[in-house]
Amino acid sequence: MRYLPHTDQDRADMLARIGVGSIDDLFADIPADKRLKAPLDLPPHCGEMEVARMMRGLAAKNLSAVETPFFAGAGAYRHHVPAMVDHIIQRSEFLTSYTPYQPEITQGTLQYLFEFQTQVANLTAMDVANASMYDGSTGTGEAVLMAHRVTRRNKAVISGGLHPQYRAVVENLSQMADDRLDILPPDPAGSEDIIARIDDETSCVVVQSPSFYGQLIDMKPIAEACHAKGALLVAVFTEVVSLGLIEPPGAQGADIVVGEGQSIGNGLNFGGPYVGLFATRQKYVRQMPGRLCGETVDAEGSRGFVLTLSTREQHIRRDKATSNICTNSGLCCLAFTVHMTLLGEAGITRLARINHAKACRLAERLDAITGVSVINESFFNEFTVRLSEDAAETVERLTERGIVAGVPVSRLEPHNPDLADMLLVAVTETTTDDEMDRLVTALQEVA
Amino acid sequence: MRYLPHTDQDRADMLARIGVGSIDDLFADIPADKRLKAPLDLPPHCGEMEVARMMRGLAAKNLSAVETPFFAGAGAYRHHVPAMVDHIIQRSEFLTSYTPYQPEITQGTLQYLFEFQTQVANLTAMDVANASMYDGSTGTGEAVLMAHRVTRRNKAVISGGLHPQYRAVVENLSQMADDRLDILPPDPAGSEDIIARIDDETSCVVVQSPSFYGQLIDMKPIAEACHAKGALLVAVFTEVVSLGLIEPPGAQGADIVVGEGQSIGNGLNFGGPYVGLFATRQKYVRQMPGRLCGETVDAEGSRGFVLTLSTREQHIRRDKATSNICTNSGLCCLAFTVHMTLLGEAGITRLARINHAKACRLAERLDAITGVSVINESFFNEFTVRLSEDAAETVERLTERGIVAGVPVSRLEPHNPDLADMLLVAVTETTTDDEMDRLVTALQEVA
Amino acid sequence: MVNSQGRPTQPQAGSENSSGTDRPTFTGNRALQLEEPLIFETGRTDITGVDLAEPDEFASRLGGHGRTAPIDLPALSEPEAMRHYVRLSQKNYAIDMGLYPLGSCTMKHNPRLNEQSARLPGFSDIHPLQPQSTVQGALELIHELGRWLVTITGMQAVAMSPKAGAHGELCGMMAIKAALTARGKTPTKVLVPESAHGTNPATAALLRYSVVDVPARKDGTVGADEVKRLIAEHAGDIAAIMLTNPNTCGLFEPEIAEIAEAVHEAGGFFYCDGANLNAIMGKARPGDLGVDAMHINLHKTFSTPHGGGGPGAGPVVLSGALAPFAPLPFVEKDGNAYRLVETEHDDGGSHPFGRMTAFHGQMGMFVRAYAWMLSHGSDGMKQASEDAVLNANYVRAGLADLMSLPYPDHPSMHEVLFDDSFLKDTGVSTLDFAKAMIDEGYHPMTMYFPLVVHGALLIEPTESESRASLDLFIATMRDLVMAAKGGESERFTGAPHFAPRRRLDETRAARNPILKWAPPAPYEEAAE
Amino acid sequence: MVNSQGRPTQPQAGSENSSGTDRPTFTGNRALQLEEPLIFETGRTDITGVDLAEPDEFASRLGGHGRTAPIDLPALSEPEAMRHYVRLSQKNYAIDMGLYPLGSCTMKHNPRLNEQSARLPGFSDIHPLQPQSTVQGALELIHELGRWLVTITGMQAVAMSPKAGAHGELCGMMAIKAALTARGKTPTKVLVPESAHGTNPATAALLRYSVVDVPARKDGTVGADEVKRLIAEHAGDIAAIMLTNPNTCGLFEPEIAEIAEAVHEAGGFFYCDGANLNAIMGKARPGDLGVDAMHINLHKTFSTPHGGGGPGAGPVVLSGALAPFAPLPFVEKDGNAYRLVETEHDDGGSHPFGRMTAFHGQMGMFVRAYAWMLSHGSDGMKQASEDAVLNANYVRAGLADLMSLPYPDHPSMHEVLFDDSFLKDTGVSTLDFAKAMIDEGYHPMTMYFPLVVHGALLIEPTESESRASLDLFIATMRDLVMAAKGGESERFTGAPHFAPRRRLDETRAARNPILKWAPPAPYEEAAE
Ligand SMILES: Cc1ncc(COP(=O)(O)O)c(C=O)c1O
Ligand SMILES: Cc1ncc(COP(=O)(O)O)c(C=O)c1O
Repeated sequence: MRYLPHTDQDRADMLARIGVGSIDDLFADIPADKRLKAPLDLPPHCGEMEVARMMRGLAAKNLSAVETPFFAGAGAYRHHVPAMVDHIIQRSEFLTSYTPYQPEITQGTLQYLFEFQTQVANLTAMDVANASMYDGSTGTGEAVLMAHRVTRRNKAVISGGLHPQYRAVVENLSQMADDRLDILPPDPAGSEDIIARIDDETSCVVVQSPSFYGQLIDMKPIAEACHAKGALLVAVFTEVVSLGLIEPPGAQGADIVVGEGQSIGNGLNFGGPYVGLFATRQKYVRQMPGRLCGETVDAEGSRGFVLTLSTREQHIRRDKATSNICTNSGLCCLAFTVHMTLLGEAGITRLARINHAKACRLAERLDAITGVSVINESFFNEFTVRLSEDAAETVERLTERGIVAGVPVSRLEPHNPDLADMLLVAVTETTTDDEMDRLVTALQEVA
Repeated sequence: MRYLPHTDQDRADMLARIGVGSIDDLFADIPADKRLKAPLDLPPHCGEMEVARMMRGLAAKNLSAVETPFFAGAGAYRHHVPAMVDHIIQRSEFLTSYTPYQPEITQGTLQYLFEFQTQVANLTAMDVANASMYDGSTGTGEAVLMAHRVTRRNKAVISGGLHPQYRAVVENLSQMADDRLDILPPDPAGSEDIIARIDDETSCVVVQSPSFYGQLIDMKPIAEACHAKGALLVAVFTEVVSLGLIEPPGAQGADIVVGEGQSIGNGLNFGGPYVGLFATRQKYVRQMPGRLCGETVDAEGSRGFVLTLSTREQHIRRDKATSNICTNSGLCCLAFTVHMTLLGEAGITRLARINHAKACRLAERLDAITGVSVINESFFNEFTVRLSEDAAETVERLTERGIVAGVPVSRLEPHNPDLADMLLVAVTETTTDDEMDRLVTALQEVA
Repeated sequence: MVNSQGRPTQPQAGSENSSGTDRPTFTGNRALQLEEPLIFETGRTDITGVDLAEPDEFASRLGGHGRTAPIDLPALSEPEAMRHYVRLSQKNYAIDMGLYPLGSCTMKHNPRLNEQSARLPGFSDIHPLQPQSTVQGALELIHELGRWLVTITGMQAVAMSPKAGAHGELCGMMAIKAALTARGKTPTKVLVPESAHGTNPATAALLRYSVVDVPARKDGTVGADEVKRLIAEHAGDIAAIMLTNPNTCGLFEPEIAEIAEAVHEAGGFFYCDGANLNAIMGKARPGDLGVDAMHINLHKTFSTPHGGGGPGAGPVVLSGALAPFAPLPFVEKDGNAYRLVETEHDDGGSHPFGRMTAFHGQMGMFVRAYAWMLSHGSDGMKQASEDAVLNANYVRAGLADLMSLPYPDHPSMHEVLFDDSFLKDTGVSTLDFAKAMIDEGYHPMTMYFPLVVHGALLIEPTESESRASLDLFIATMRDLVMAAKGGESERFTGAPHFAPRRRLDETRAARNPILKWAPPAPYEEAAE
Repeated sequence: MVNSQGRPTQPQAGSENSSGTDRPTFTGNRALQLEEPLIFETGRTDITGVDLAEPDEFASRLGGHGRTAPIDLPALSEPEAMRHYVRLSQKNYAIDMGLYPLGSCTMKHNPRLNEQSARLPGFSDIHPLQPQSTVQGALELIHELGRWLVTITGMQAVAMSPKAGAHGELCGMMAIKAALTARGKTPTKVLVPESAHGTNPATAALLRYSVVDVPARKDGTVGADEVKRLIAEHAGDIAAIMLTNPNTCGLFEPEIAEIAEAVHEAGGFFYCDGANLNAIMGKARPGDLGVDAMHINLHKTFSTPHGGGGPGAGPVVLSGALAPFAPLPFVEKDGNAYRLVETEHDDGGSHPFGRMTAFHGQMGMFVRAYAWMLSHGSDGMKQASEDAVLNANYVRAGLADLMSLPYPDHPSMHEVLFDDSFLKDTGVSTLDFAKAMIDEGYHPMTMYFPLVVHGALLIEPTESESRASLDLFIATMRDLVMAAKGGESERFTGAPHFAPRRRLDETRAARNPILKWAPPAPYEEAAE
């Protein structure tokens, strides 16, 4: 087997050196009646060429976004990732190393984590960011738990603009931890009165902007209301590119900012791996979940980086840890950081403007179609349109024409007739005019 | 522009430091009337995403072998290249370094070249191999020139089994250098009497095995005849995998062995870049073209490698050099070496057996079709079939059915009616039974 | 003396040793060892490494939510960025460079076939919410991968969405809590051995369970008697036991089946930490041992790259008792089609406890793991486990006489645990010893874990190591031990000597945390 | 003192300097600097790093030509092979690591977009002889690339098939010989300046031309007067002049047009070595200067990676006089279709002189170069040339006072040439100086070429370098020069000190060439 270096002779010699007669002697602690006698009922090993063929075969059964006009968003966005990013994340030294437990020989990883943390903190206008969570949704769950710890309360208020699957993650965690939740109903228009729900027992308010429906939310008044009651504002985003153009949550008074970083550096990948961004105020840093990389010096006084404040973490604090997270999104951070380094201030802001400009253009054109109306007052690169029929059906019909028209809200909010005719449409820099034309034409025909 | 680090301010500051007023002052030596006034009539710079889209668009206009049953060979073979090979050749340290002029910081390149030379020498059963030529065809041209130098004669005898485009390269070089050639007519069956053409003026005899038509040639008697007349035997191959199974030219008395190494480690790439393998006897090493890597020690006595015997080369010897070659096939050597290291003795011999077995199976099946006959007595993984109609037409018709049936001999030997019904069919480990079925069925229907 | 690499092991007699490697250079570089500043020190906000055309004028729909202040994100042009990250990479150690015997982490070879497969646009460029009819291949792959995992472990079902091992633990424990709740039970305690990985107690705590420590026996394993005693002590209040098997001392728990039975009898469940599955593929199945839930680190056993700390994937296999509570989403096969179930449906049988994450899990990792499995097959996986165990025991046999083995009574499984008593009175700590290994070109083993022995050194070579590699490792370790015992303490306390950085000051980092780059304060006293 | 990298430039007062970096290690490794034996020392012939199923029994058709002896090719398993080549790679310097100012080689940034493009199956997995109807995209790309090259150079036609610069020279000179022959002329001589690259005279010799040296003027350029004198001296016998422009001293030949005219008047042709095209894109066109043939190194100007010495590509642009003689094959556009002309056809106009190579040239390089061109566009290419020239002159301005400039009268183009007179009486040679640059983390410049100055140092920074990069380079060079002049000769003669190898013995390598690995001779005196 190509991945196993031993010959049978090696194995025999090594067993002799160990001083046992057969390999099974080393498995003697397995209770005799529990030892597997028959081979696993699975096919035998397979050459690389054959495996590659099988994988190509499976991949070919999927319609990839590159092949088709593509308008799906709803928390996962198709952006152009510079070729250099993939080159860097495939470098053996990054790809095949692990958590930088030995800082002297993992300065590469540590330094990019320090750069990543700084980029995320600056983008969100927060004091400090960690070295990533699994993704935006699990990060949101952790943010709520952190707010509980900080405020020593356990009731979170959840906006109706939060991504329904993020909400589900928070719900699940809260339910399992016997925490309380106040969940507002779906809020496509961004018109809910969330401030009214904040009381003295509120640990935090969770608000997403751009919302799941694309709406931009003014978080300043919410932050003020939170702080007046001793609660924290948890600001969520699913499209990090928006931060190139909209007022960052840190500038609006958020206490914890959490979001999905996939858009920068990372592909769609059918939903994972992604990279959760997590930032907070300096004063809460010791309640933060996840790894942190910090600056220090070596024995000769040269600057270097290490993982730090690990007394928050499970491997030191065990059941008193701020989270159980261990492995995080290392390589996806690297992809994020490399892409962000290529973009820089000038690039991310322009990229955001391009996204917004294209979305504005498409929104206008769709709005002009009879039977189609854009419901958002404001948005970034994704908006919700109301159709004259079931949105899921429309999507099916457009799929047959080779167009992925967007995500029907009903896919994530299934049992809600008010939302059945709503379609989320996302536009990025990858969307061409021709693709927009095709969507407009097709919708005109089916709408 | 993303590849250019300067801002306009940088440029202005740098010009000031240099002490000139404008960039054009640095171009003052260009005669005024020759300076380009207008911009080049070409489009402006373009973002990565747009360029990627254009490249995908062009690529999509080609039918790639992975999409179709594929039987083309004739000097370029489709083999499975392990994924690791591409990973290694994309390593920055290999990809973006140059000729190892500074051995202390290019031991990586030098050591793989030493490994490459050894692998090639062992495969061909020769004393020494160089660090590559551009490809098999240009290597063959160089071999003839080398034979002239060694023998101080200038008439080469060229077998009718030599790849027609290799022959054309030799012809061109010879003609331009006022050397003589004795070219035998196309020899599909491998029945020519080349020994009869050797005389006291013959510098070398160039024989290919497997021949262009797939035939295996017994080179021992030819070598003996050459040596009896003071001529060299130049043995050529276009399918290096064959050396896993057939008697190597070195064991048959060849003095120079030259061939195409593309099959190992390198893709089809529409004909290039490929890698020319070139080996000879120890005694002729100083007449060899191309770079050579040799072992030495450093100032502390540690083993290391350097480019050596460069007094043969153009940068030292100028018009007295053994060749004008400078840049060769560096990275393709690396691909070859990595793939060969994965294969090893056990792998290359088995790979060769698989190729041969599949070719035998297909040959048998094609031979059974009425109107189709295999003309070769012996072959490795490619053979010639005679059809009952024009082979080029057959290929066209099968292309319409999505099958690349092989290479019609007439594509390379156009004005020869005797060859018009001949088709070269190549089979490798990548060919599946299903693909063979499709070819057989299709040929049955059109033949 | 020349060692197996053909290099002198001692300065040669008469050699001037004039290499002068302490000589400083002007740049701070040392030939191929290149220093590299932060992007914040070299980058600029007025350049960019991408070319994007400014859009034409358009009517913004930001509704007044536009950014008002700069972000402060420097860029590098593409050539500068390339160098920056390539240089950084060269400051890392990696599996692709050498032995990486980090116990409990299974640092095995990462085949590039898997990387190539994951990058096929049919996997990498598909959206989690595009119509299911357009992602049948992806759903098939998830379904098949799940089937392989269930078969390998002998379990009944699998939840694919957890994003790493710890997330899998959370998922498994949630399924347990849901099942208990469905039975109307609300026990409050979870048994966890002292040797457990930190994620186990941390996970239990997230579910508001309190942790009851299970002490290990002298031989490093958990006794069924002790478990029974604790169950009795906390009668009716035990939700589950979280046991790692093979355990973190590298031993197979011989009484595991009896423990499982005892827990089940007490109405609890058996959560098995599956981080060490690499030892037993094709040799024993957790399902046969009474396990109810077990996460599988695809980034360990199934070789998806560790990537500097992630991403991983932690699917959880479940027993029949827990299967109905598996979270959303899951894939069902329906004739020839695959269906992704994303919301509760009332087939009566399933009661998903909720959702672990947005979307459907770590598809990128699934592709890689599946390619690994297909490549190994039934025979290759068993061989891999056998070789992993063989290698660990070979290292043990090569070092047992010089180092100290706290648990000599059991054969090791895929990793071997030493304690630091062999370093007693040498003035060399486990940490020092590890840093000296760095100088020799090795990544150290896991240190100070598990907590049950003093100064633990946990060595997991994995099946990817050749015998020659292990022989050199053993010889090097022996040389180091002899040196430690021989009083060459500078070789240890000063180590690493040759790495891109000397020993880093972790205390300083924690005392005054600098977690983000800030521009240097201007020199206020500057004379001019 | 702290330099721009934040590292001390001198050992700090009071520091023990106890880094002990001269300490030997057991393995010979030094942390991340890993020793690596040859595959022949570690590999084995009874293992393999691929999985191939043995074919079923079959009737061989080898006809008795089967191999009779083993090959002697060791294999490594995939994990071993990965490490072997990764470790080797780490002994290399590369553009992706830092400045690589190898004059005449144009070591510019290699964008990964180009690598990605070349790997699209539609380019990488197509056969040179599959039906032309199935490779229209490939032919279109070749045709378009040719059009760009012709436009950039202002020439009339292009031969795409040559495989590298030297091969392009051969192609261009063959076209010249063919054109002369068609005119019934058989001149025997070619004018070549002394400063020419070795491939120029070597190419002329392949065509049996004898080389007439053209001496350079004091200012480093070729004088039209001298050329005319030589033409007169060899009246009627000059086939061509081979001139590099900008020349290998980094100067634009100011009298180039006059020289071209003189050669044309004498019935000869003007072959221009285009290796230095990177200096003049968008600034001047060889076609306007009277050039008849010029190769273009796509691996220089157009950034296809140098790959440790290749592969390259050397298309040749041709004047109207030579265009009809362009070799086979070539691509013609025919309406919307592209046709590859592989054999002579009698359209009357074309008289291909023959064929340079099997198939159609370096498609893999064409894809990369075309992606580079599309990315830069007309404006970007001009800017690239301007920046390349700017950078070379900036380096010159930073060093001219300390180093010695043999040709101060002309501005430099994209590279700047120094001679070694600044090292006079220092005991430091150009070679020593170069090796000391290695310790500082730089690849040295081109040395001892061109031959027209003593101890040449030819520095070509390319447009890829930032100002910060150049500033650090200049400061480092200045430090080195001061050190050489200050008598710190060990820093030079002992260099490199920190590279994977100390100075290598090239004489020994040439005296007793070991070009292939051979098993070590058995110890015959072994006692047992
Ligand atoms: C024994 C054990 N359990 C659990 C984990 C947690 O896995 P992950 O890091 O994937 O969250 C680890 C990982 O290091 C482990 O070693
Ligand atoms: C001036 C000059 N001419 C010709 C060549 C030959 O080019 P190639 O190496 O591509 O054959 C070179 C390359 O080094 C060169 O610098």
